[in-house]
Order: sequence, then C-alpha cells, then structure tokens
Amino acid sequence: MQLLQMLILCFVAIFGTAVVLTRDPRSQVIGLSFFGLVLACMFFIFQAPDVGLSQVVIGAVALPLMFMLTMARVRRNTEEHEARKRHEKKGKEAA
Amino acid sequence: MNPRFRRYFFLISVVAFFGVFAWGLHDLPPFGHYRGPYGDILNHVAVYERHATDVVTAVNFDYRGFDTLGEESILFMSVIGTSLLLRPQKKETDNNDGKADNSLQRDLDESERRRAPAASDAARVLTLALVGPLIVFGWYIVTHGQLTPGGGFQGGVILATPPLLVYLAGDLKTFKRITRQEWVEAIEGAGIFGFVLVGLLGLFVGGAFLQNLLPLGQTGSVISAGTVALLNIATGLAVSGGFVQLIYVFLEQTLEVKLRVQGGK
Amino acid sequence: MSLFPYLVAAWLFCIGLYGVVTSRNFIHLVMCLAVVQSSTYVLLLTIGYRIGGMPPVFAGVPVGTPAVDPVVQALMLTDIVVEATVVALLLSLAVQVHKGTGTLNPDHLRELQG
Amino acid sequence: MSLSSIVAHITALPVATPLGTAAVLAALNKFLPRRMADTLAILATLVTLFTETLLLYSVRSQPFVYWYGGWAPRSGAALGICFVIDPLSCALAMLISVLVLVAFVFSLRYFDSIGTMFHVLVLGFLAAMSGFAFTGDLFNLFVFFELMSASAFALCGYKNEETTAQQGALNFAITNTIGAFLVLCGIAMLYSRTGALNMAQIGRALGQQSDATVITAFVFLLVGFYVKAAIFPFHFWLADAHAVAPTPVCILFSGIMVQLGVYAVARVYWAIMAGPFAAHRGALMSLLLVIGTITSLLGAIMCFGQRHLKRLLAFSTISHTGLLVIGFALLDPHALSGVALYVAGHGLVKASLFIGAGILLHRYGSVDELELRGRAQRHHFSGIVFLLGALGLAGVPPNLTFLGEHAIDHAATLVHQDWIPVIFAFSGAITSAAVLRVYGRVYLGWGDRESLRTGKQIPEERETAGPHHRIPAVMILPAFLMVIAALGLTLTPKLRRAAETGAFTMADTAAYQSRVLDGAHLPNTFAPPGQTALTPTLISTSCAIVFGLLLAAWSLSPLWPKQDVIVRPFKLVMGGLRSLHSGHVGDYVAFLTLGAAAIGIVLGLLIRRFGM
Repeated sequence: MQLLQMLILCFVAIFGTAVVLTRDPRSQVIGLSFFGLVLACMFFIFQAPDVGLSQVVIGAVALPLMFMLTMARVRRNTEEHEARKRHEKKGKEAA
Repeated sequence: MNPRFRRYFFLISVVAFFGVFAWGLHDLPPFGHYRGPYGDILNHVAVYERHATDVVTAVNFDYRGFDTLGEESILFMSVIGTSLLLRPQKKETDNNDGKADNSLQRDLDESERRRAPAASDAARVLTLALVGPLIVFGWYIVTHGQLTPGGGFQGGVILATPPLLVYLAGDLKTFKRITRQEWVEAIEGAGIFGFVLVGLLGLFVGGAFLQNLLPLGQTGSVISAGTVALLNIATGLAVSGGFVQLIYVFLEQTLEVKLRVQGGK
Repeated sequence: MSLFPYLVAAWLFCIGLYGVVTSRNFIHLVMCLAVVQSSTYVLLLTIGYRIGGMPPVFAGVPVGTPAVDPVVQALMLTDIVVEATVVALLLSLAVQVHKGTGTLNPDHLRELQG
Repeated sequence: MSLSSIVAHITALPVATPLGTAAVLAALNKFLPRRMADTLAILATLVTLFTETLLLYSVRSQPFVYWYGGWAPRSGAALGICFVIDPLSCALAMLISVLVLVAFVFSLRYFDSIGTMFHVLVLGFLAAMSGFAFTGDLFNLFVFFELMSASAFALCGYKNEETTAQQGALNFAITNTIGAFLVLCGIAMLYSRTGALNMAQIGRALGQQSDATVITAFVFLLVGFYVKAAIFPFHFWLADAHAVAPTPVCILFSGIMVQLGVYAVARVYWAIMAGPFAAHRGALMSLLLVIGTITSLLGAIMCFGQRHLKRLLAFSTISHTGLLVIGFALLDPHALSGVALYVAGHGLVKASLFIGAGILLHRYGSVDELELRGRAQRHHFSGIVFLLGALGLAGVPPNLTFLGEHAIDHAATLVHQDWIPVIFAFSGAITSAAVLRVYGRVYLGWGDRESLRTGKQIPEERETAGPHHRIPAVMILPAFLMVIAALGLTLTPKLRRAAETGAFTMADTAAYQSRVLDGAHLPNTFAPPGQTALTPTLISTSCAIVFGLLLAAWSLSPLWPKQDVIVRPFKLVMGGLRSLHSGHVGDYVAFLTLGAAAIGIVLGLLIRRFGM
C-alpha cells in the first residue's frame, strides 16, 4: 500500500512538472486533464473518496473545458483581428 | 527585467524558498501519523450526534457549515464576476444600421459558419440518452451526501452537465432555452438564499446560526441528519446553477459574442 | 521516507511558480497556477493521512475503526471550489486582455509600467 | 436576559444579511429596476452597520464568543467555527460598512447599467470583509480571504472595455492567489502540528514552542496576508489594480481591504503566535520594522513621481500601510491602539481623496494631473477635499491619524526606537506634498507642464453619466462627511481610551484563549492609565506638513530643477524604481518568491543562529 502511495505521489510530481513545462496551451490542457485524473486517483488511494469525486468532475472535466473554450475564443479573436487587417488593407488598396 | 534575467533571479529565489519550505516541513509529524485531535473527535462523535455516516459531509454541512456558506459564496461571486467581465463590450453589440461597409461583417460571418458544431445522428441520440441518467445520478449524489461519498457540491456539478450534452448534440435551440439567464440566475440565487435561510431558521428557532434542529432521523436513511440534507440540496442548486452559468458564459463567448462592424460613425 | 510526500507538495509549489514566472502565455500561466494549487491538495491530504486508516465514511463500518482525518478532506473540497472559481475569473480576464491587445504574452503588455 | 445575550443572536447578520441580499439581487437580476437594487443594497449595508453598532455597544465591557451551529468546544477542543466579538473587530467591521455605504452612495450615479451585478459583488465583498474581521477560526479566515479576493478581482476588472483594467486585475488576481496558497500552506502546517483550526486552540496547543514548522507557518501566513496588504516586496499589484479600478472600488481597496491584511497578521500574532514568539520578539520586531520602513519610504517616493491621480493615491496607500506595519512591529498593545486609530483615520481620508479623484474624472473626464492643470480653477469647493485630505495624510491634529501616530510614537519610545517619528514625518510630508501639488496644479493652475513628463499616463474614460457640468451631491457630500469625521471623531472624549481598551483586549492572549475555549466570561482588558507627552508627535507632524507644503510649492515653482548635473542621480534612482514596477506579472511573482524566502531565512537565522 505504501509503495502504491509513493508511486502515485511520484506520478503527481512528474505530471505537475510536465504540465508546467509544456509551453503550448493546446497540448498543455490535455496534460492538465491527465494531471487532474492522477490527482483524483491519489485522493482515492489516500482514502478521500469525497474529494476524489469532486476532483474528477472539476479537475478532469470542468477545468479543461473552460480552458478549451477560452482557447477557442482566443483563436477566434486572432481570426477576427486578421480579417479586420485584411479588410483594412483591401480598403487602402481600393483608395 | 528581461526574460533571461528574470529566470535567473527567480531560480535563485525559488531555491531559497524551497529551502525554507522544506525546513518548515521537516519538523512536521512524520507522514502517516496523523495526531488529531480534531479529526479523531469528529470521527467518533459525528455518527452518533448527526446520524450521518459520511463524516466529511457532516463536517462540511454541520460542524463547519459556515465555511461551506463561504465556499458557495466564493463560487457565486466568481460566477457573477465572470459574467460581469465577459459581458459584451460596446464593439461587440450589434448596432450596425446598414450604413457601414458590410464586407468585413460578411467575412466575419463566413468564418463563423465554418465553426458551427455538427454531430452525427448516432452521436446525437447517444448524448441525449445520457441526459436522463445524469440527472438521476446527480440527484442521487446530492441526496445521499450524508450517507456515502458525494454531496451537494459533487452532485451539483454533475447536474450542470446535461445542458452541455444538449449543446454537444448540436441542439442549440434547446440549449439556449434551458440555459435562459433568468432561470439559471434564479436557481443559483435560490441556492445561496436557501442556505442563508436554513441558517436563519436555526438562529430563530434554536439560537445559533446554522443550528441543526430538524429531527435527525435514522442513521443510514436518505432523510436523516436533519438540516444536512437540506443544505446539501441548497448547495446542489447553487452549484448546478453556477456551473451552468459559467459554461454558458464561456460558450457564449465562443458562439455569440463577436466583433461587430459598428455603423453610423 | 516520512518527509517525501511533503516534499512533493513543496516541489509542486515551486515548479508551478517557475511556470508562472517564465510563462509567455496567460492561459499557460493559469494552468501553472492550478499546479501551484495542487501542491496545497497534496500537503493537506498527506498531513491528514493515517497509515492503515479507512475513509471517514462509516456506512457499514463500526464507529471506532481507525480512519483518516475528515477535516482536511472538508478543507480540500473548499480548496477545489476555490480553484475552479479562480481559474474562471482569470480566464475571463485573459480573454478580455486578448480582445483588447491581440496578445496573451505578458512580455508584450507594458502599459502599466512606472 | 441581559442585552449582550440578546445581541449575541444577531452576530451572524453582518455576514448573512449581505449574502442573502446578494442572492436575492442576483436571482432577480433581470426583473429589478436599477433604483430598487440600489435601495436594497444600501438597506442591507445599513442593517449590517446597525448590527455592528449594537455589537460594539454590547461588548463595551466584555467580549463574547459566538459558535456557529451551537457547537461549543468540548474540554478545550473546538468542533465548530466561532466569531470572536471584541471591541476592535466591531469597530473595524463598522468602518468596513461605512466605506461600503459610501461606495454605494457614490455609485448611485454610475452609468454602466448592467443589472445588479455590481451590487451583488460589493455585497459579497462586504460579507467577506465583515467575516474576516470577526472570525476566530483560521480556515474560516482563509475562506473569507478568498471570498474577498473573488469579488475584488471581478470588481477590479469592472471596466471591461479598457485593456489596462484587465491587465491590472490579472496582476492583482495572480499575485493575491499565490498569497492565498501560501496562507493555506501555513494553515496546513499549523493544523498538522496541533490538530486544530481554531486560533485560540492552536495558540494554546503550541504554547511556547517555536520550532521550524511554527516559524515557517507564521512566515507563510505573514507573506500571504502582506501580499494583500501590499507590503514591500509584495506591493507591486496595488498600484496597477488601483489605477484601473472604478472609483467606488478604489474606496474599498485603499480604504480598508489593504489594511485588513495588516489586521489579519496582528490577529494571528496575538491569538496564536504570541506564545511561540514570546522569547523572539526582538527578531520579529526588527524584521517587521525594516520591511515597514522600506515600504513606507518606497511608497512615498513613488507617490510623488506620479501624474495619474489614482496611481498617486495608490502609492500613498502603500506608504501608509508601511507605517501601519511599523506600528504593529512594535508588538505592543499601545502601538496596536495607534494602528487601529490610524486605520480609521487613513481609511476615511483616503476614501474621500479617491472620491475627489472620481469627481475630477466625472467633471473633466481625466485623472491626469497635467491634463487637468488649471481646469478646476472655478470649483474650489471640491478642492477642499484635497486640502483636508493632505492634512490628514500628514497627520496634522486634530486628525485621527494624529492620534494614531501619537500612540505609536509613545510605544516606540518605550522600546527605544526613537527614529520612528522621523519615518512618519517623511512619509507624511512626501505624500501630503503630492496631494497638495495636485491641488495647486489642478485647482490653482500653478506649475508648468514639463515637470512631470516622466510619470505614467494611463488613459481613463468617464465612469459616470451626464450632465457633467455639475457635481452631484451624492459624490461630494460623502467626501466632506468623511474628512470632517476624521477630524471630528478625534474630539470625541475617551476615543483614545476606547481604542486602547480594544487593543489591550485583542492583545491579551490568555484571556482570548479562555474566552474561546473555556467559555470564560472575562471583561475587557484595560490599559494602565497614564499621560503621555504630545511633543514628539507634534514636532513630527508639523515638520511633515511644513515640508509637505514647501515641497509642493517648490515642485510647482519655476525653481524646480529640470536638467541638471545635481538632479541626475535622483533621476537615475527614480528611473530604477520605476522600472521595478514593470507591470509584468512574472516580475511580481519573482519578487514575491524572493520576499517569502528572504523573510523565512532572516527570521530563521535571527531566531536560531543569533538567538534573538
């Protein structure tokens, strides 16, 4: 049992480090989702089912979802900015 | 500071910080030897006193119920705050009166159409079929909070997922209908208000805010532990309303709110 | 060995801070903040643990069975809510910053200097 | 049934009323007309204020403890959460409610009508701050800390059209969240050691032992709360956040939220750490005196170098919070009473100064000192706020700040730290000079346009609806009432005595613990009677105002040096300080880490190596 606990703690440390060191948010969010699952596993292993359940619904589902929606929005911002720039350029050429 | 210098500056600081942290940790009781007394007292008395078999829920909704009121308010405030921050800006509200050049707007709308979600019929049926079980499951988690792991918070989050499934199934119309702002806000507010109300009830009848004075029922029964069950339901309402609104606000950002070509300038 | 779980918490705190400081994207930064927060989970969880303890749920188990500390678990539930809320607020601020400036890189945002 | 036993029943109302009202306002967001929401919010604040007044009245001779859910402690072990109602926490909560009331009244003219969200957030903020002032449970303190943060982050980014506002709010949110995690780590370490979350119980369980865990836990709590209090080197977020937040929110941030960080450390110290640090008071005192002094000087210098009015006032807040830390650092109840009076005086004065800035923004659409030069020449009336405010910042009698400074000076001479009045004078002089300079330039049209070029200019849009040609009474009246209150309260007899009673009661650790844990009915602790000389403080404050006036006049006169060999070093220093405040959140967090590590190492070394 203790071996399992030390193992999951190692996993938590490794996954946390990996999440930080992944610089691209798109891959990072997948890492974060896995990190959330590893944390949930840790909670179950350390006899905290209540917390584990919350962590599954929040850490592994709700948080990544918010991140992905934000990234979708940011991507669209960029597209809008580009469309606007394209448009302005066209306008200048026409003038 | 330039990024390079910042990195070195920080690395030196953080090594020192880790040292301080570790120095503080090395005097803690060794791992695996929790010494109590708080948790041990509660583990011994909670089942007798509260007729709740899940001590964590008893702590959250009875012994330290006031913390949970604060916790739900944190969620509530941040949901309101998120809707405040993500409210449409002036340049995103539609006031194009037709005078402006519309080719940009067309351009924007074109890229909009490309992003519209599409789901196959099989996927749609499958996701929609999950809605019913999820609601039942969420409700089960909320009402069995005092008995088994889970409670108002976890159940509330689960109850917030069906609208998301409806969206994933591509049924935007129903999604918008069930996430009408007035309703969602009312559910959320009712949850928080219900919590305060149960607290005030304890105050006026028993003498202390959040005092648990309903009959405790039989240990192991769904209707047991007095106000713990009520507070679980209130929390479930507040949390599900809060998360639906949170998801809605973020989804709205990607679906509805967009740069509009301003007219009449 | 008895110190290792605590050191994992300290490590997560520091590596998360490293991510926050060196981040070049606010979304990345918020995820690093979530890692910092996870260090508090690890710390709370491990200080309340008792070797051989049961979960603090006494459904079908007689009271008096050695169990782990229920209080830290209650605290962690609050902590998880805090995480979700802070992330939501920070992300909405990041979205608005990006709308206004077209960038999420803190290095490019210098309007508040001085 | 005595009055206090009746009043005890309403102890929950300062938290429950605002939260309940916020819930109703949010639920009826789409249906309530604007004026209705205003009325409900103001009513809730008034109920809170009234409750706190009753509570203060009932604890004038004896504090009491209120257990939520009726969970009184068993044989010295707390099961639930308690509020400890003592004179100081009541007075603090009243100040909070007054400032929230002012913020609501000021925002009656707020144009951006977005339903009731603003009201909901401010009410949440009120509930959080009240709970923060009263609670006797360490984790509950953290919960209210986070509730305060959640509402504050959103309120700070309220103007979602301005990208600077969003950046300021981001910096604020990220640094404060890391501070909150540090607090939580500190709580976890204390819990592991003592198995308790109740502050009195932790204090009793720790006794006199001060091992590495206790020291580190206290350092983490200190750093976490001082991030909120904007103490060097954790202060960077404050100027960013204040410069961009709407005026009513600035009132709350500068007037009280920042000071609550200082209060939390004081509360934790006297409830928990007085025992463990009893033998190491010298170490803690020297450390905090250094931090407070740096904060105070840095804030004052940066304050003078600003042209953005709100940013200027924000740096003045940093400077004065540094003074509060100096006062707390003496670890003496006399000084604590001074800190309490200073918080009240500064809160009222700073709130009215921010209203003054808000009025200028309303009337002229700018808070930039140079842009505003001479534009308010025909509106001297509202300028009086700035004049009286400058006097308050300098601590000129009969301001409340003077009383506070006097008590702190007195305590300082007792422990032979006679240099403290000098710091008060310096910081008072520079900050009041900055405000007087603003008055001279904006209301009198003095000075040229060149002298302040280097300051940061952040464009800011109007926050209020027209007509802009007149100043509504709901703006100017609260400002005047507050500066007059800061003067008038000083004349109330026995105020000084009451503050001393409050401070001595708060600092009486043994009585606090037996009140909470044993249910003992112990009366307030009274300060030993005695007169103290006013002279040092009188000299200090008159120096402050004289130098402030001279500096302001000099900076507006043609004599103010521009390009000169002599000024170049000063400009270099100033430029260096400015570039420290980079607006980059990575820098802020790096400084936070460095500060936390440095405080931990210094305190550990002082205690372990030098046996202080």
